[in-house]
Amino acid sequence: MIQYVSIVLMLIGIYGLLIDRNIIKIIVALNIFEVGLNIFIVSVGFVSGGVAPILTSVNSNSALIYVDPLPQALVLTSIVIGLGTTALALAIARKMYNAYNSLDLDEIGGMDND
Amino acid sequence: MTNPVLLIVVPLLLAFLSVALKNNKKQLLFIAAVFNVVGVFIIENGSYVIGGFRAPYGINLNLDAYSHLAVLVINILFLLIITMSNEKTKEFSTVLLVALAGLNGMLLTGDLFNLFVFLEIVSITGYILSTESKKYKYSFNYLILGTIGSGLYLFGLIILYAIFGSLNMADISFKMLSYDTGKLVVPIFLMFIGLAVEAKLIPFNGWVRGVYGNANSLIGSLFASVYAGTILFVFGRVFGQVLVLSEYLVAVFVAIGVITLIAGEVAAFSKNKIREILLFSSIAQSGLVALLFVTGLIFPTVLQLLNNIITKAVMFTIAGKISDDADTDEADKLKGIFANNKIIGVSFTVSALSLIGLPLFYGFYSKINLLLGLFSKINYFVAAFILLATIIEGAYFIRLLVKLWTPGEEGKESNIKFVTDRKVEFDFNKKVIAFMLSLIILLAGISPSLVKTNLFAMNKLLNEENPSYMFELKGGM
Amino acid sequence: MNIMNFIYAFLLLVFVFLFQTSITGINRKVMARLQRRRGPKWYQQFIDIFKAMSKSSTTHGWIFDFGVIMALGGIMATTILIPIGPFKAFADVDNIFIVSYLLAVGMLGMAMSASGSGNPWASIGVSRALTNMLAYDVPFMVLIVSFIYAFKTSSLSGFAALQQGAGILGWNFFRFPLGGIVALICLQGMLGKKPFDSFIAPAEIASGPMVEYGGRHLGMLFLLHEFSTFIEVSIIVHIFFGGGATPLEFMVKYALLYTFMNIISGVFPRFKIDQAVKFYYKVPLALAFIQGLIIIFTGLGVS
Amino acid sequence: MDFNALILFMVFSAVLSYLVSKSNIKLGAYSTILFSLISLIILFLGRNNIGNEFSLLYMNFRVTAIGWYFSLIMILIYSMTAFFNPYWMEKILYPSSYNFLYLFSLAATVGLFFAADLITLFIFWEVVVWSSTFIVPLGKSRKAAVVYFTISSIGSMATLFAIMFVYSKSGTFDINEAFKFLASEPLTATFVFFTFITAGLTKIGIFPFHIWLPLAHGNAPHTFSPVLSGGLVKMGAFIAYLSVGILPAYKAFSTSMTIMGIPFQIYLLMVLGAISIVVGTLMAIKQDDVKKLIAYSSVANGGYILIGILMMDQVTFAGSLMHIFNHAIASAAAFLTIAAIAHRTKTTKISELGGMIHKMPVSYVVYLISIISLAGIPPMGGFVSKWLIVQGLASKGLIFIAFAAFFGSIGSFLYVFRPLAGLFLGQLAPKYENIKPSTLVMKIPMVILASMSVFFGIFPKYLLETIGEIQTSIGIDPIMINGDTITTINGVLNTNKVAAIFGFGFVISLMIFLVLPKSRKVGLMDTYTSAEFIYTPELYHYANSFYAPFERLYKNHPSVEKFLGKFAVKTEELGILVNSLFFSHKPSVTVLWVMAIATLIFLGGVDI
Repeated sequence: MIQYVSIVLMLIGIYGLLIDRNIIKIIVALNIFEVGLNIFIVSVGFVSGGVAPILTSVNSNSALIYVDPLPQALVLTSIVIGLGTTALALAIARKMYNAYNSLDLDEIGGMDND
Repeated sequence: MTNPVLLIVVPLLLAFLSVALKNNKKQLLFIAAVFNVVGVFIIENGSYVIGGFRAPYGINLNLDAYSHLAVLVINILFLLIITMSNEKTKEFSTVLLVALAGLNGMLLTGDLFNLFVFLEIVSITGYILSTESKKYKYSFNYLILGTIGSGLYLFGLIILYAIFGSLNMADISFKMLSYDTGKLVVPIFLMFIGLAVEAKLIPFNGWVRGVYGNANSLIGSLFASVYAGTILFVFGRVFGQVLVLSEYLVAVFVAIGVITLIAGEVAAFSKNKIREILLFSSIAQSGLVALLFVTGLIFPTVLQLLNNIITKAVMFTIAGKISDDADTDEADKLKGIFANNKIIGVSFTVSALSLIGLPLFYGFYSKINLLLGLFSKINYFVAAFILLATIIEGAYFIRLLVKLWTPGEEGKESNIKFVTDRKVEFDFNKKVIAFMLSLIILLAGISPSLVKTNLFAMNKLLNEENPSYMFELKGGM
Repeated sequence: MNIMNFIYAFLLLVFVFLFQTSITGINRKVMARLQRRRGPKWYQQFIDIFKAMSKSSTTHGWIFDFGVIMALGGIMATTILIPIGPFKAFADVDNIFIVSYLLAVGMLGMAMSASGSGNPWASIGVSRALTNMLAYDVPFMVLIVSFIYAFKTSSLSGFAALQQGAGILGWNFFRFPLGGIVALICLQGMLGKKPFDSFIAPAEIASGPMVEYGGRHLGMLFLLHEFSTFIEVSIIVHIFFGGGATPLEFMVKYALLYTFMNIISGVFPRFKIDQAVKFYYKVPLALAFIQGLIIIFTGLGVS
Repeated sequence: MDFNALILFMVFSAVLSYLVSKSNIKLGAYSTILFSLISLIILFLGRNNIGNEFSLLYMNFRVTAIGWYFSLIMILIYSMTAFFNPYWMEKILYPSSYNFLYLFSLAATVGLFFAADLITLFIFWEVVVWSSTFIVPLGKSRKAAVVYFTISSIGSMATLFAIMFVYSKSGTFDINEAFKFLASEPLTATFVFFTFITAGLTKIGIFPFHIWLPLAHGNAPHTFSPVLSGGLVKMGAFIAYLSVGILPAYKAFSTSMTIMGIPFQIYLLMVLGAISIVVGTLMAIKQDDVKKLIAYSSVANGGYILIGILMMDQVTFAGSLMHIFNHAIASAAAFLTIAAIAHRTKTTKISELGGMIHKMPVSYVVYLISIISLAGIPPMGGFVSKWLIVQGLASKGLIFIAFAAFFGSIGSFLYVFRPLAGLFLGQLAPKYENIKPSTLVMKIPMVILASMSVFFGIFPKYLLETIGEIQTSIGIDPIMINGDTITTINGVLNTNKVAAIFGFGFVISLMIFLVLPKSRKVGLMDTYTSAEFIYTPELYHYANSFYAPFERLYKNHPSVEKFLGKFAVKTEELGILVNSLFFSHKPSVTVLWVMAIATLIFLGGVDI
């Protein structure tokens, strides 16, 4: 179920990328896409009825079902990378605003044939 | 055994240092590049576990014939390019150091998620480098597409992980052998899109024109040669060796490759600016290399890839320099520019002819090899398309060369008085290295056995019929 | 090939000169009668030639002279190749291709000389003459090729010999009527008679190539004209009318054919040069191809 | 001397000539003469090398009789043309590179003719193409080089495809072995035949690949046009020979439909050859630039050569081989005379010249002899070869091909006469009143080539005996020649006799001329002008659109140039389309593509 939600989130992000002309909105859409992706990654590790794969005094029985811990590690990395990208994107957006005095791609663009 | 992780770690370390030692950034970059080139000759093939977990649970580096050749070429080219465009490196030293680490990581890693991380690192350095031209909207375009691409790659990768429970290349490869690959179309295709954005395959490469078309001598040649080379080596690793492709996917990928090849050449034919011609030629070459990798030909593809990236390093450096100095790179405004820069002209010419694949140049050797490979696989149509592309390629490169060498009006004899009055001064570094590279291209073309025995001696696997590194190292398992 | 051959050759030239010039004279008379005139005497042509030769003349440089010499030399050499009935000055040289290409030497010399005069009328005439040649020669040669294929010979005397002995109906003209018609049309073009005489059109381009000539040059060109007429008509007589078992038979056939062509010429107006080309490439060429295909694929008429 | 030493010598002489030119341009140009002459002598004396095999690097060579013959022609043309190089050194932009490429392409052609395997053949083929491509733009047109290279690479890529295909089937590159398996596979053989011969067709300039000849020959530096037309075009003939001689075409096609005894595959190409003759002739007739005119005549003559080679029989093949030689020397000589004139007058346009005979008589005579040979008029060499070709065609009854042959033959009178009338004869413009005749060094090659045309026209046996040996070596009946009498099924030709008769006629004519009263010399303007007063020689010179009425008949002809021009425009438009479809600067376009393709794949991939 959660996987469908994540895919819907990704599609919303892509929809935003397709129709938005505002740079900031595009960056937001990109982030929505990434969030959807990250949720998907986490969801992969979910095992119904599983417990956290940590050896504690409560559940030291190795026969128990554990959830997969790896996707959580992966998603951490992914989030960090997403953060970096967003930061860079915002920096570029600021530069663009300085350079073109606009945040609208249609206004900035129109030079497709150059 | 010398651990190849040094190739990644040392540049990264120096990158942090360079933030502190602002005044010596340039030297640090140079040191790292030289270190890596030396290091490439010291490291030995094998699987190296990183972090103490044994593969397939932990991350490992795979240094086999294929990746060894790749890091060798990429590091040498990196060194040569930053030396050629020495005057431009200061501003971007830190970024370049990170990029060097990322590039080596991409080539060496034996883990698909690790590959994603390095890919992102390299991409981010790419976005930053592309801002040099101050054309921010192109950088922004590149950033969005690159992020989407690597997002899709990750998406596909995670699905694979969900199916096989592993991220190790060799492990996945083995598991796929006993799996119905027809069911893996979606994840593999998502990964393909992810890499295709960076590898410049049509239609995922909208960013290329803006970024390559405005890059200066340093960044253009880095993108076209080092970045493109790396991503294609990785592409060959993932789609040529690791993933087992169903026939349906092979057909689709080959089709995309062929479309990229032809469309790229045709687009290049319609261009007049030197850098645009070169960038579309790069796109076409990427398509060619990608489709050959997918077809399962490794050795000839690597030859062709080397041909592409070595010649592009020379040509993009020259084209970038010309447009830096002359304020334009339109061939019509640069008539006869080589008349005053003969050495550079010869280097450019040799590179272009080699890229077309004319005899006596290295490119001919790779072209013959890839044709032999295709014919042995009864791939007549692909071969025919490649030859068709060669015709178009020859036409526009010769047109460009003729413009740049022989100024003159139609109907009047070529004369020095028609030479453009735009001046371009090439420095010593560019002349020497470009000429040296063209000499290598020439020598390798006249005597390909030279290449075969020296460069490829350590690369015996590539000479075999059906190379798969998986069976050599087993991913360190 | 010895000295006797050359003596024969010389005699042949003299004979052809006398014979053809007389025929031309007679034809002038015939033509005059056709046009209800009295006409000159039959030997008027001799008088014209010798008179021209005896007059002084002007020259426009060495090529002007050389061209005339080359033209007459080439045409006389070609004349030597032509067998008269069974009589040949040299053996094995009456190959149709040799004849037609050697003929071209004379034409070229004449054209050179005319252009060398520097007079544009001459050049215009030459341009028309050459265009005319392109028109009439091609259908004729197509015809000849099919004949060579059928008869396995390409010599004039060879063609003639194959037709002799079967009477009039053995002549190629009757065995291959389509080809015969083509040949006659082409002959008219070769001779430069109406309706294909636009290249010398006197009133329009001042006689074309001849405009600058006078005196000995003109006299030699008169000679040239007689010889080339002889060559062209003889080719047709040999290939289509059975040549001649005796020189006399040949001469009679020759005279009749020449007169016939002249009479046709007397009743026609003149084609423009492009009209001539169009005509030759429409009618005679098509007929020649049809005849050729008939010969090659059905063998009809070959025997 | 061994021929591997010869090839090495030629390569090093190219480098040496470059170095010499760097220090002294003139000396470098003279070195090209010296080196090419030395190569010529070595090759000529080294005939006993025929049959030898040797290798250099990864390339294998085998000296064959026909290869020897072709290389002899090639080096002859190169060495003769080299005499003109010294006079163009100041005019050419890169003289040292020119000298280098000049000798280098020569070395490559020789390598090509001696190639023992297909890869060697292809390597030298391409080397010749690119080395000559860089010489062409030094002349008058940049576009010419591009068109030349593009058309050439269309051919060479098709040939490369055939080579690879043959290799994948037979497993060998050896020229003699690789094609053998085709003898029993007519369908494959048809495919290989057509793809392999394409390079030859492009090089000879067979319709529809003829468009590069007028561009490249007409605009190349004046010293390189003779080489292009006389020499490099003949490489195509060599490929054509390989495609019917070595590739067992007649054997492989023995079961296919025949037209007059010729398999239709071969007949098809002969028709192309015939079309080239007609097109070349018609286009040559209307050219104003002499160099373009001769270039189109090369197209027409290429048609004869192709037809002859494709016949692969006793008479026509011999005629074709002889025509290769005759056309080489004649067209080279013609181009050289034009170069000599351009050297003084700076133009090659007929309409801008006139009366050159009064200033350059030697060039005139050489040109005259060459064009007589080109047009196939006795007693020049061209007559013998055309006679043989026509005899061969007639004996097979190929009337449609023969039609083209005659059309080209008689049409050639038209176009060869145009420069004669417009450029050499006619009125001399006052601005050329003071030009000097060509230099002695220039006269040497022109006179040599012209006398060769005459010599081989009168004594063809020296050539035909060699050709007979070639025919024997490739297993067809040699041409029958006894003394100076050439015998074919349908007729005999004794060139001595014809020449003697011609001489006899000429002597009589000369005597008549001398006996008659002397004439008075007058100026060129002293002519009949219909009582007009004309003082401007240029206006009194008929050289523009010489055959205007005839040209009008086909002025609206379709042309390959126009078609290809449109095609190039379409390609560029396609490029722009690709550009706007895929290379938008807005991310949304590419994202849309990504989604569209992904959706398609999902739809297609799910049910697989």
